[in-house]
Amino acid sequence: MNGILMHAPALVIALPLLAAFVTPILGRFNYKKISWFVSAVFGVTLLLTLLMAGQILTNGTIVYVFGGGEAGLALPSGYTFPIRIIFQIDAMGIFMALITAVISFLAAVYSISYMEDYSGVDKYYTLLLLLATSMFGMELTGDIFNFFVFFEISSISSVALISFRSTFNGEPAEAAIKYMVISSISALMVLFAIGLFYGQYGTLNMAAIASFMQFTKLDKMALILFLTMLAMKSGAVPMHMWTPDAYSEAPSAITVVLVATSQASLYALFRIIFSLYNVTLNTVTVGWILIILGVLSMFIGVTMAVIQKDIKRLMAYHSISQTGYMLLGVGVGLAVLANPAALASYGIKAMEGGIFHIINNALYKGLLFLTAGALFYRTGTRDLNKMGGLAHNMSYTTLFYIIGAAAIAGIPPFNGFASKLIIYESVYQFNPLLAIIAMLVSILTLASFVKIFHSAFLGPQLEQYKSVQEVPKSMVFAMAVLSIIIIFFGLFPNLIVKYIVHPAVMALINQSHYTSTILGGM
Amino acid sequence: MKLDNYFDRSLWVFHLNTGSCNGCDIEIVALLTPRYDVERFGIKLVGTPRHADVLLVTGPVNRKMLPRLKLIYEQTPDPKAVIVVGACGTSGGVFYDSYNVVGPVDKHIPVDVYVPGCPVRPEAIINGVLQAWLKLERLRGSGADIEKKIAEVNA
Amino acid sequence: MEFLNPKNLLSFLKENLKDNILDSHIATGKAGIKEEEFYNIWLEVKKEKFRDTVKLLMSLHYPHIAIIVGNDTGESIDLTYLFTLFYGEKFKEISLNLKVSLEREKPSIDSITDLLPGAQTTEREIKEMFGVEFIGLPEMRNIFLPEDFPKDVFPLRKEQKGLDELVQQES
Amino acid sequence: MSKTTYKIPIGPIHPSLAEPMTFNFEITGERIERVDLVPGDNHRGIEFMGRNRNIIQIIYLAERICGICSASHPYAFCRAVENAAGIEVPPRAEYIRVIIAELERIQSHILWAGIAAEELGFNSVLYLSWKVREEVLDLLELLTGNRINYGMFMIGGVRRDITEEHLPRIRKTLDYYKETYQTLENVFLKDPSIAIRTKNVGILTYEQALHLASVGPTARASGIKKDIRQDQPYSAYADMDIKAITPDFFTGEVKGDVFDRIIVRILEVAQSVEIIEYCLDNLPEGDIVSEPKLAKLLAVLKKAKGEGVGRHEAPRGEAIHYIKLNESENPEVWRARAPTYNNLMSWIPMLQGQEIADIPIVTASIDPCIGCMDRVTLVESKTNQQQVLTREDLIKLSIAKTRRMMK
Amino acid sequence: MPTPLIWELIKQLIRKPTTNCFPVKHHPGKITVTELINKVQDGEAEINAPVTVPEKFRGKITYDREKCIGCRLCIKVCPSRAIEFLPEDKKIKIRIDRCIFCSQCNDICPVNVLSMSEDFLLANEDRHAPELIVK
Amino acid sequence: MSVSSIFIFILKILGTLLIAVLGVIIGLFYKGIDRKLAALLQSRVGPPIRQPFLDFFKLMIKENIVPKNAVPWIFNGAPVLALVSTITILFYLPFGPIPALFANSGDLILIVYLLAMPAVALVTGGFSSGSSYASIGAQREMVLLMSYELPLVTTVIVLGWRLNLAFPGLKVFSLASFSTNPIWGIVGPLGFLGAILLLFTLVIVTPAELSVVPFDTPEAETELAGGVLVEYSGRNLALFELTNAVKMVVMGTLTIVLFFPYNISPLLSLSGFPAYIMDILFFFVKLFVVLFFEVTFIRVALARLKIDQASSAYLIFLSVIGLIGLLFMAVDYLI
Ligand code: SF4
Ligand code: SF4
Ligand code: SF4
Ligand code: SF4
Ligand code: SF4
Ligand code: SF4
Ligand code: SF4
Ligand code: SF4
Repeated sequence: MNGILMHAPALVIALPLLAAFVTPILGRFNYKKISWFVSAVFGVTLLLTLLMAGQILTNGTIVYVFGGGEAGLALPSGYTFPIRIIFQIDAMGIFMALITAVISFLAAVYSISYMEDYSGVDKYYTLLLLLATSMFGMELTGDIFNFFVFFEISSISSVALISFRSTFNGEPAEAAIKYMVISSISALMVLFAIGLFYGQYGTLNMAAIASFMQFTKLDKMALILFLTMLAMKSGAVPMHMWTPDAYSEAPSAITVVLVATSQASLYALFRIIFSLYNVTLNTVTVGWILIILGVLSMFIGVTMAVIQKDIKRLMAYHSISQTGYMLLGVGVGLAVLANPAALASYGIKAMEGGIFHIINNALYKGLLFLTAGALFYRTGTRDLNKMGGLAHNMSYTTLFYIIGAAAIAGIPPFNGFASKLIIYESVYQFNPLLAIIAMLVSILTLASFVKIFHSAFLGPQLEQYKSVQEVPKSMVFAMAVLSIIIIFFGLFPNLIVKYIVHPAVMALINQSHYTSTILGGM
Repeated sequence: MKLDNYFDRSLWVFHLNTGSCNGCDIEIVALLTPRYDVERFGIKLVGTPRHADVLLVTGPVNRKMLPRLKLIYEQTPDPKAVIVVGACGTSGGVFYDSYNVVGPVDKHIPVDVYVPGCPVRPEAIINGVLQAWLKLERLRGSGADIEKKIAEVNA
Repeated sequence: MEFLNPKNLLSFLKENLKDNILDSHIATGKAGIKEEEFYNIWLEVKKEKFRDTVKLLMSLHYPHIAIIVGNDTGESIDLTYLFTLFYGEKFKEISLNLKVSLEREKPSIDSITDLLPGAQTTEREIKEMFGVEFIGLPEMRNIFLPEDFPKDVFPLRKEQKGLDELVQQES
Repeated sequence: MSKTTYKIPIGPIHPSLAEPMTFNFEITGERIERVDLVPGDNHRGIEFMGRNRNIIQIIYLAERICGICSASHPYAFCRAVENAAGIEVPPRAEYIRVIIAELERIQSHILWAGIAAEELGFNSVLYLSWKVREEVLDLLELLTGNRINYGMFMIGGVRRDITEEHLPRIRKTLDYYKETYQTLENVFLKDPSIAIRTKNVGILTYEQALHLASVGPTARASGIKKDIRQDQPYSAYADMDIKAITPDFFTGEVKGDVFDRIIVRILEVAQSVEIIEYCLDNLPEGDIVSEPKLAKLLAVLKKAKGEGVGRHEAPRGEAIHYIKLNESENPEVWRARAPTYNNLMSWIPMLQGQEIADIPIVTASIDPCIGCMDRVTLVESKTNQQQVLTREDLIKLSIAKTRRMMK
Repeated sequence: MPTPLIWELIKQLIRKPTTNCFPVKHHPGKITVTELINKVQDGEAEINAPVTVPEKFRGKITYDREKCIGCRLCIKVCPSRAIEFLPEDKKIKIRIDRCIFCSQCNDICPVNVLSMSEDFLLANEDRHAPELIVK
Repeated sequence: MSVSSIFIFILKILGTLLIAVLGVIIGLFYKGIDRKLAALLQSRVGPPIRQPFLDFFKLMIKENIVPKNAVPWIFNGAPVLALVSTITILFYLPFGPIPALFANSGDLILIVYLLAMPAVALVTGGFSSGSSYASIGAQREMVLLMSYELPLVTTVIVLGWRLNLAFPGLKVFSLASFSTNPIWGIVGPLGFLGAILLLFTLVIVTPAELSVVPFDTPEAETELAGGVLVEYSGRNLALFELTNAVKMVVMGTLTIVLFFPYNISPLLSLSGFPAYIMDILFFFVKLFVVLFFEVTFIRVALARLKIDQASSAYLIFLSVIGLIGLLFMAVDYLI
């Protein structure tokens, strides 16, 4: 047990990675069973993550070094890459890892039935496992180059997954290409930024960089590159154009994971700003940049969403809008980082709101995409105008949809309300207009979800859907688990904030703590 | 569920015109206005039969309105009462010999109170409501009346 | 606006229509204590010249069409168009009742809805009640009768006795 | 929100239409794309019934074409018969007829104003105007014996005289209206919330009104100076100088919107008061009916032959009756046309492009009397197949249910 | 925005309502209507009268059976066929549920045996009830 | 858990029930007064004051029809949701001298959200009934909801912000803070003007919250035959009526707490129990006055607006007023 605990960070990465290679082979023998196998792997990963989380929250940051200097990481294409891996897992990292673990586990379970009728499921699962691996990597690593590698893997596997359905028609392929272009550019830029660091400081360890940070011109340039590229990957306005396509064309289970991926990028953004730069930079300016990005995302996302007819596109725009809340919360925290009084009175709270919203968003957004998937699974369309009256046949899905919609609209007692409340309560002190906008966006969000509800679920039973049934159990299970978590979070937000979110925020704010652990550990 | 005293004191009314001359319809509207003000009895004109307790039917029932009359009667949730207002709804009145009139109302739905007049004075309609109250009280008082009514209908 | 008196109006029409006018007279009424006179012109024209008559009227003043009266006399179907002209000033208005007689088998007449759009309602009504074909009537749907009404039954024709059976005597 | 096109049928049973009438609307969002009228819901076959009754009976049938302005159709009908049979009406009767018709107009216009306010959700104004209306109803009840369907008209005159005792009462009513007129004008023409809902709504241009042969206040509000009382006056109107009222009297311009229609009607109330005063001042002495013996009258009419047209400017516009007598008890042809018959088509240009919320006020603005519209002959329709329950089923169900509930 | 209406409304608030509280102000509530009617009959309670009808109001018909000569003129003019001839005793029967209160029969009756009363509160549960038939 | 905490817990539950029942009763009672006053304004006698109770009991015995096209559990759930969320608000409102049952730091925001819930429930119910009138009504309700929410939110946040500026560290979105620190006392003359504008905003938002004329467009009787509620009958309708009644109390109390939280006992120099009673009575007086102007008077004196007019009245006109209020407040603070 102790051994497992000690090596948990490695196992979290290694398990899915290994499974990724085993899956195709397994698929040759028992094609039907891979889905169960993969779900089991994710289940174990989830357990490991939970164990790790317990440890971190009680004992503090874990630093895990992969054996010496010669370890290598094999890319799917067969390359091996000489690399030295240090994992530095603090409260923030594990927070993200938890999200990833939960979401990928549920995505896998959901896929059991959802992907049943597709061919090439072995490839699908392999990619899913790889994607999860890469996300874990991004979140756990303490090395900026490793981060890049995982970032790259996540892009490649996402592209492949988005285009997974392209055997049917051209749209997924188009979305995938869009995503690929975006990813390559951002990867290149990130690599360039990393190069800038390496050139200056000769190290790739984040803690080390942070401790050397001079905030030179080059650093500024790197910051700008990171900021734009990661904002782009997390789907913030004005670099959001890829999200609707990618989200709507990917299979629903993957969309859910993609949401988590974009959140991983967001995490990276925060990590770089807080852990790498922190007070060295002009926090007010950068904070305001984040806030403005956030407000724009919120507003544009929601207004674009209101006019959509494709259910998943609509939800995708909401993802953009929800990202705005996180940026807003964290941005406000950042803007007052250098002002201890304000930080204490509302800055930390704003960040708590933002970070809490990350997990909440992953949960309810996941749930909503899964219900959209369920609708697609049964009706074969994503066009809202073609659906109708489905509540007559799919009561569970309807119920889950209502929970998800209420949560995203920030209606008590669901989790969205908890994090949004924290955001409003802190943000208005910074600037009341921001709070007004944030609340307004919530109402608009509600409106557009009522619209979906109306066109998809309510109204008379349509002739063509007379025989439609509830979706299979595995899908219901995945949605039910998310719903339960959502309600739990909504009912006991204080608990979550205190034990999970607050440590994560403090981990972000306390740069010195971050650097000292790792440097001490080296 | 019980047909209790509250029912009488909060009669919500749906007005249905089945081809009348408007004379009675105007007097129904007049009922709401200050001179007569039936709201003092808790009577309220509603816009949908779903909310109604009482159907106020005017007009001799022409062919085109007949299915609607029945449909609306059906849509009105129980318990309910029907008051026919005006000579033409009560008996066909001046329209008795038209090929397009299939009335009177009681040929098609059970009627509780008739208010003859052409047009009826608003007070006469209030008197009709009074009759309805009396009838409801009687119905509450003894179940026998209902038995009788059923026997009547079956006969 | 130029106001014609009924005599001038009638002679104007006579000049233009010549012997196409089958019958015409001016009925005079008296109104009020002052017994001022007002006029109804009754005019019957040949069916072929009907449309031209309306055009002639229009050349004088935009006529107001009140209604078409249909009458199945048993031998023919008579239509009386009630027009009014020269409204807008006291006692200047003239009523013109224009009658045309149509044969009972397949009656037809030119539509004037293109000239006077207000005639649509009444032309459609006469069409479905008497089976008169209005040539050039743009809207062919029934106006009062249901669409599935039998196409060869015309309720206001004399032979339509079936109606009586629908009447219920005692109620 | 969504931009789908809804088809909503409004009517025949709908709160904004006291009478049955069906409209089919195609709606996008809140805008009306297409309007289709499906009249026929109120059809009672009145003209058909007229062919089986004698002239005196028809008067009461005509009265019940529509109860809102129940003096108008008998008026026009009596004029048509008098015209056809060459009956002279004594002058006193002509004056009494006008007094009744104008009291009727006051009643009807105030009634309409109240209904229009109700369509706007403005109940206070409904109550206010109907409170004011009761005064004239009391007077009418005194003069005629009934609040509506006065039964005042008879071929060749009127059935009841206006006696000396009545005069002060009539004057009192007129004074009351002169006093309250200002209130009405303030409430309807100066209230911002009425203006907001009615200005530039439901516009009918002069051209459209002319071409579609609109009549009455609907036409006058679009600037057409058409009013039979002015154009071809009859009865006591011939002794007066009546001017057709158009909205420019009040605003100086003609727009043809709903607000203009309100203006015309409110101003006509004042006009009616003046007319009645003139009639009272100049009320001639003499008989009130040319032939008081009804049995004799019936005999005369039975022998009459000829055709006649009777017209009357009803509150909603011109009512026209045509009658053909052919030496028999029953008329050979009776044709009645209510003003709404002509105004019907005006709805289409008015409603197109408006919002759903405007439907009630725009439809009400022509002051429709569907009662009048649908008297055309109609044979049994075969469309009523969807009827599921028979009467017996229904009654049994209902009684069973009521019984269950009373336990 | 003090619109003209607002002043009008405030005036009305101060004045007494114009409502004529026929027959009672509100539903009695505590006692049943039946009891109330009984009380009224016993003279223990009072009912507000309806708005008074004017002279010559056209209400329910009254008929002096004795003086009727059975000439049937009234039947001839009745627009709603409310009058039925009873051939055995040459008298008539008037059905109030069909009558439209036009008073035409009164006008034509050569011996003036018909007249209109002021009774207009005719609501009944049965339209063939004896109260609604005048013989 | 100690004995006393269990005791307090039980007390809270009892309090909850009591407040729920009282809220309903006061709401229905005020509805009766409202109808009576409206009738008097219109020169009528009007219904007895207990009429809303009678209506409620009547509706409860009526048959509850679920239309064929409706999804029963949603259709039936909507009114319950509406009522529950409205009653929940009551627990967060202080009534005069009686403090709120659940006081929390963010309860004002919670209230704003909960206020939107009945509307959402109404919309859901309307959509789920599958009638085209109801659908149009529901769309209108939605549009209206989005429109009036902006001025409402503006009012609430600006007030909180101003309070926070005056007393940093106070739990500003807690209603208790508002009732102990009336806004009029902490602002200068310009801020006073701003506060009046905000009060005006709140007063105008109220009729829409309660869907009464001139903002009853979603239920417009003459246009939509009852709109969203067209298919509701019996118990469900009764619940919606109750919701509306309770909401009336909520809106009135909210106005009082935000703008007129004064008690009368200091003026009368009372203390102890009599003061308490006086304050409660005074609270009710305030409630009735506020509701008279917010509900009765407005609904009697205005015509129904069209949905686009109503929407722009809120989104443009009223929001601008709210923002001007904000501006005044800000300027007032800076100078
Ligand atoms: S009873 Fe008389 S007044 Fe009433 S609707 Fe019928 S015909 Fe008209
Ligand atoms: S237009 Fe209407 S109200 Fe006027 S007389 Fe004709 S039916 Fe009566
Ligand atoms: S549409 Fe009709 S009214 Fe308009 S111009 Fe053409 S014919 Fe005239
Ligand atoms: S226009 Fe015709 S239908 Fe209408 S009331 Fe006059 S006669 Fe009757
Ligand atoms: S306008 Fe016509 S239908 Fe409407 S209330 Fe008046 S009389 Fe009735
Ligand atoms: S009053 Fe008129 S309807 Fe009645 S019985 Fe006499 S004639 Fe017939
Ligand atoms: S008219 Fe007079 S006398 Fe003749 S039958 Fe009738 S009631 Fe008798
Ligand atoms: S003569 Fe004719 S009118 Fe005279 S009393 Fe005899 S029946 Fe009547």
